[in-house]
Amino acid sequence: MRAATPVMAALGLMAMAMAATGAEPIAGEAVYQRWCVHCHSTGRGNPGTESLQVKYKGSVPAVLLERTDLTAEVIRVFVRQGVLSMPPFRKTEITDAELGALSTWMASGGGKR
Amino acid sequence: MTDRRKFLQTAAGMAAVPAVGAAGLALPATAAGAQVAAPATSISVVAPSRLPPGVSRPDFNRALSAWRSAIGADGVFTSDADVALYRDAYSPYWGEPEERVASAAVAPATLEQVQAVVRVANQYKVPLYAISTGRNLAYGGSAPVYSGSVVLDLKRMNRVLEVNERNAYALVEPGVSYFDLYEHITKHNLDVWIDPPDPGWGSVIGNALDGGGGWTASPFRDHFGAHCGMEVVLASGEVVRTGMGALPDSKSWQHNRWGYGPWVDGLFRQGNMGVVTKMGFHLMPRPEVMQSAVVRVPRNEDAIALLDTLNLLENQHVVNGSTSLGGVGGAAGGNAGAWSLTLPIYGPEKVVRAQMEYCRDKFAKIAGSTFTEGELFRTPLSADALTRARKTSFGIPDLSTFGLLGRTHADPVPAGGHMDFSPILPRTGEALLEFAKFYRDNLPSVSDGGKLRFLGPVYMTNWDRTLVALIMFPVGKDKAFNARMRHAFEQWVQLCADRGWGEYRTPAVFQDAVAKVYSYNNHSLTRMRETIKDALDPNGILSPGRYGVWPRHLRKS
Amino acid sequence: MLPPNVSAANFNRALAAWRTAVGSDWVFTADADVALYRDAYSPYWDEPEERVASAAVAPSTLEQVQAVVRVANQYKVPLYAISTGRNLAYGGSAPVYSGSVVLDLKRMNRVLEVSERNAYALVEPGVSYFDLYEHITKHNLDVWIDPPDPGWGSVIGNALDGGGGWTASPFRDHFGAHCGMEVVLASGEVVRTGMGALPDSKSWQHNRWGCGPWVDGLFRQGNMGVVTKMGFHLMPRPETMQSATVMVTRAEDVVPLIDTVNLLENQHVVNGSTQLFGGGAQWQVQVPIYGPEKVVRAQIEYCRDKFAKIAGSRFTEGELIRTPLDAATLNRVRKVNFGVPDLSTFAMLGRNAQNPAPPGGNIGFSPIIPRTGEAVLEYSKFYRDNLAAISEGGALRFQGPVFMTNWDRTLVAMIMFPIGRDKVMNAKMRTAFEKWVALAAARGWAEYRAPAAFQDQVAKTYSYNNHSLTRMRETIKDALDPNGILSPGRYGVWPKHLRKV
Amino acid sequence: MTTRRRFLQATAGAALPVSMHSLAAAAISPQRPPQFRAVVVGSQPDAISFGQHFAAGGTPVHALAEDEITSLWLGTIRPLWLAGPVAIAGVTQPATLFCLEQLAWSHGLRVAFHAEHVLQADGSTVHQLQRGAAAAGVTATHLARAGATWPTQLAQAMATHRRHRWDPRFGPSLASLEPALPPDAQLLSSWIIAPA
Repeated sequence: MRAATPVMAALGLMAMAMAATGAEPIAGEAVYQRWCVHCHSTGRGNPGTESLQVKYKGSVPAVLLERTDLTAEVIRVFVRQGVLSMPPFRKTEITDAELGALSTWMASGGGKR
Repeated sequence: MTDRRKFLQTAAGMAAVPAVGAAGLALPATAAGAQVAAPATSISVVAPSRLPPGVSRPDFNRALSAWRSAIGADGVFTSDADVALYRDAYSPYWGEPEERVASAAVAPATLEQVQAVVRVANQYKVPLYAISTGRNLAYGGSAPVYSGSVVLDLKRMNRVLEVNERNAYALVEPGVSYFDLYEHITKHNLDVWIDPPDPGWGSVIGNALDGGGGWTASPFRDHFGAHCGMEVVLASGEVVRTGMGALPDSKSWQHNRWGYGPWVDGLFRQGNMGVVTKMGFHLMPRPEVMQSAVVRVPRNEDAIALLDTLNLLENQHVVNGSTSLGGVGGAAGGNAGAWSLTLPIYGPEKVVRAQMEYCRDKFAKIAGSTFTEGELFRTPLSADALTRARKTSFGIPDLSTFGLLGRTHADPVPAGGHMDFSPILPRTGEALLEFAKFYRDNLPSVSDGGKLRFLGPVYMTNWDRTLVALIMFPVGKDKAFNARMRHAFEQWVQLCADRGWGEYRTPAVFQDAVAKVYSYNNHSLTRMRETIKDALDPNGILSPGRYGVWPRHLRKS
Repeated sequence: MLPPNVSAANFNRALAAWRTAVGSDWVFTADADVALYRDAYSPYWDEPEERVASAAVAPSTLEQVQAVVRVANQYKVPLYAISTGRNLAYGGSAPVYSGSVVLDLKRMNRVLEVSERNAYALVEPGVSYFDLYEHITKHNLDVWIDPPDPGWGSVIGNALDGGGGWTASPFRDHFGAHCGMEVVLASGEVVRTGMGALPDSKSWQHNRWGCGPWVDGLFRQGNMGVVTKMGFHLMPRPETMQSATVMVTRAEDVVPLIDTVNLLENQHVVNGSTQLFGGGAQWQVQVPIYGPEKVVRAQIEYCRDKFAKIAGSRFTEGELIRTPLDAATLNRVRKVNFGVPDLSTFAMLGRNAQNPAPPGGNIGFSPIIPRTGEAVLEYSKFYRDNLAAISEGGALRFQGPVFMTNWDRTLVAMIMFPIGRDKVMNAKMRTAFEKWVALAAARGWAEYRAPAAFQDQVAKTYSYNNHSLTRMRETIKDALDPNGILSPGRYGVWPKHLRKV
Repeated sequence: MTTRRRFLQATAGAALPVSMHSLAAAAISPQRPPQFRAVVVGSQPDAISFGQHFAAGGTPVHALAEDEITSLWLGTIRPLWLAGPVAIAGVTQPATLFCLEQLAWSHGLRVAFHAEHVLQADGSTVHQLQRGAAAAGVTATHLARAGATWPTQLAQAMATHRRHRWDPRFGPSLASLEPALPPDAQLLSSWIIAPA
């Protein structure tokens, strides 16, 4: 009855992401994987990326992690206020501490800069 | 395979939304100095009354401090910034005095804390509004029905208590989202599927209690119908377990749904008789394959034979997937390729192929119809197959649905939010054609001569034996636009009621109007529900007004 | 005989009012007439504790039911509602609260609608499975009903008592397959649930839930109202049925046997009423499947592959039967498995492993145990270990346990108790029943249904958090039926004035 | 394709084993119109011989295949009683009497006579009259004295006796509950169901 392990699918679940980098999960990345990845990563079915592509028409990258102009403060405002069809995230979902870690991690392009 | 997304886009194309200015708010410049377009909101525009109606300041302070000692200060939110996070992002009253807002929020993490919070609220008669993950967007989101209530946020109760592969069931807490449950099942390599609705971040319990549905196979798509056993905190703070859960250390709580004696679970569906803190769900063992087919019929009136055949196939459980009916012809009255129907079937390969063939024979009886078999997907899906499949149809939660109504190429400046008008029609072709004509006849007047654009109607056949005509109303942050949308929504409710069509579910702000439509014998069902509400919640503290059930002291006699 | 706590004067006023409401020939007070409402299988037969009616009233329309209930409420006369009164082995036509007036709904026997296109029926409480089957046959409608064993019971009554049938899931769960109700409350007011709450709704029997809190469940094994109409989803006639039996010859193989049945049923590959037979080392299960021929053959083959994984198991395909059945076929199959109601359960040869109940009086002890092989083995041992003591060294002859898997995802381990005229033997049977209930509860097993005489005891085993569910039900009962006149005591829910503090 | 209705009518006839048909047909012309519009007999030998006596007198006799009452009820007795309450009699299993009694009530009929016959292991039979001996014109001693021919004696008594009405004081019979029986004894019920 046991089938082959179901493919993790392109969701990039926390376990997969952790295994890939091999490092302890940076708090910021864990929050990103849990909350942001479903709309802001690449590929089909990412409403956030699609929306930013329409908005900026490529003048800035549509994928948030590729942006170089995001400040932690801007990220904090968008997460707490939402925009258009993106609702705000409550503190029971993303605590202030997690939001701090997320903002700095994203503002640094996902730890690349 | 025309899926709902593509279909909705064609429907969306019909209804371009007028440009809406975004009420700007200056934002700190980004590092590169580019002016980031501001989210169309400002948190201080609406200062919530910050004091629940009918509660004195001293009593509210006593309640707040009691809650802080019960669940910890970091679980009690009172600052403007924190409480504003509980606004309904898609509220049709956004920024207006009538917007339903929270006065505070409390977030317990355990059953005992929920009991403590409820007892304190009952003592000081503070109205609570329970939310699970607060993601019930288009139906009220995280804001209370009774403005000024304290939101009881259950998001922190997010433990997956058990997933049993042998007997295919799960027991979860309200804060568990479809993403959380899917992650648990994937991590433990359990060969069962969950049935996700469109957005995957919603609560498995919350969606079921609001009457929501998903996209895999029947009977799992009827989320409340597929539940098995509940644990509920009543307004007195007492905890109750239903079904076999009423038997101490029962071994079959998630096996047998009914238990013994009067079944009370239904009271908590679209209800406010208690706070659900645990709920069991029957899950589907992973089906080996899924294959879908599309049937097209040329003439408008072929909808009758099309639906009769679909009913026959579904009522015999030959077709178990989430069928979806498409048709431009129907709405426009013309005959150009009138209707199409998708027929997904889940199961073992040989069985699905035999069922597909049986469907082909049955639909062949409709003159001029075509039957096109789609790809047969074997599970678990390969990464490649995933790129062609719609995740939710394979038990994988995602958020792709927000691509429909957010900013897209087809709709560069959307209103942002939306609300759903979803009347139930008889599951017949005649009813479908009657509704299509009814919609065409009334659209000019309800839409102010076409100035207001609605999306749809989308005829949804994915509830067993039920047909819903879904019309989506864009909602934004522009007060005048929202007011006209609200008025249109109320008109549709009344026009449909006169035809014997009532909604299966509705956004918080319209729950009173819709409840009044279910008025048989001078609203005897509503009065029966009120009698039960007054008995179970004498002080009327649990989600007052939800689905039109108000406590005694708030009922205008 | 007077109803308890009702003065002779008030009772006479009530009787007079009922006579004007329903006609004097439908108000029964003569001993011989009222005696017809005795429970034919009462475990207290002819003993002082036997629950008996003080009178009976038989309305024939909704308005008459409302009138009868209003009068009862006015004079605080306890009523006990029955549909056809054939709930044998679970209390029959006698009231739970002795001295109540029986509200006999047998005369409300109209089949209001059967829709072949949308496969549903709307019936009144007095409609039996025979009546509905006759209607469908007369109008040549290509749908099946799902009859329980005796076919003379009420379609509504059986569903409200949590009964089940013998064709395909989900239709076998009678309450689960209902869609929409009309109910008279203790106030005499009438309520319609689901889409019926919408005046001249066109989808009352299409969508089950309607909008807002769903109250239908309160009337299942309950006493919160008198159901006067109820809709049911029916199954379109399946083209064929084929069954197979699977046999394993090692005791522990019952574990993979049931795991495989669960997998097949939870994927809806098997939709018929499976049944587990056997004991000791030898277990056997049947897997009937209804549907189009090619589909059924593919499903049977899939079952064969799955069961083949159990070493030493034997898979035997049965005959594929095409519908509608001709007379010869119908005479050699079990009719209820083909949607044809009968009374074979009362025939001598009607006894079979699926239905061991003795033709005469009997009551069923039917605990729910987990749907696993381990639970079957544990229960079998539990039964063996306790049989000697409880049966007083074999003096009491129980039948069973019969492991019934015909409720989806549920396993019931039924033990049958013969009930006769011998008061001493009946008293021993009652004591034995109470012992089984207590012993099973201690193991986390409790009954899905109970004869009227034991409904209180069984209700007390569902005691989580100091009986909080019972107290919640009592709170709702007191609100909906303040004078406690509707079926007091049914399934252990008593009105305020009858609850011993 | 046989429609359900046609085969329902077909099965109604199947309740009568061939032998019983022939007996009824060969009967000499009856002296008086038969007492009962139908006689029902189980598959046990004593029941068959009880039935043969009535068949000889021209009364329609129905022997139940495997004591299954459904088709006889739907096909024969229910149509009879829908036209009006008419008396029937029989020797059957207790459960058959129980079913017919329950069904009779709503048609204005009750059990007017009920006797029980315990067929002992040694072949002897013990009789006990439960109700309405007067309605059948027979006594327990009368049956006891008849020895092995009690079924015919009983049939004769019932066939000639005139008053088959039920006593208004009668409630339900005891057909549903078995008396304490000695081991491997068999119980047969003889009965009359009649209008008031």
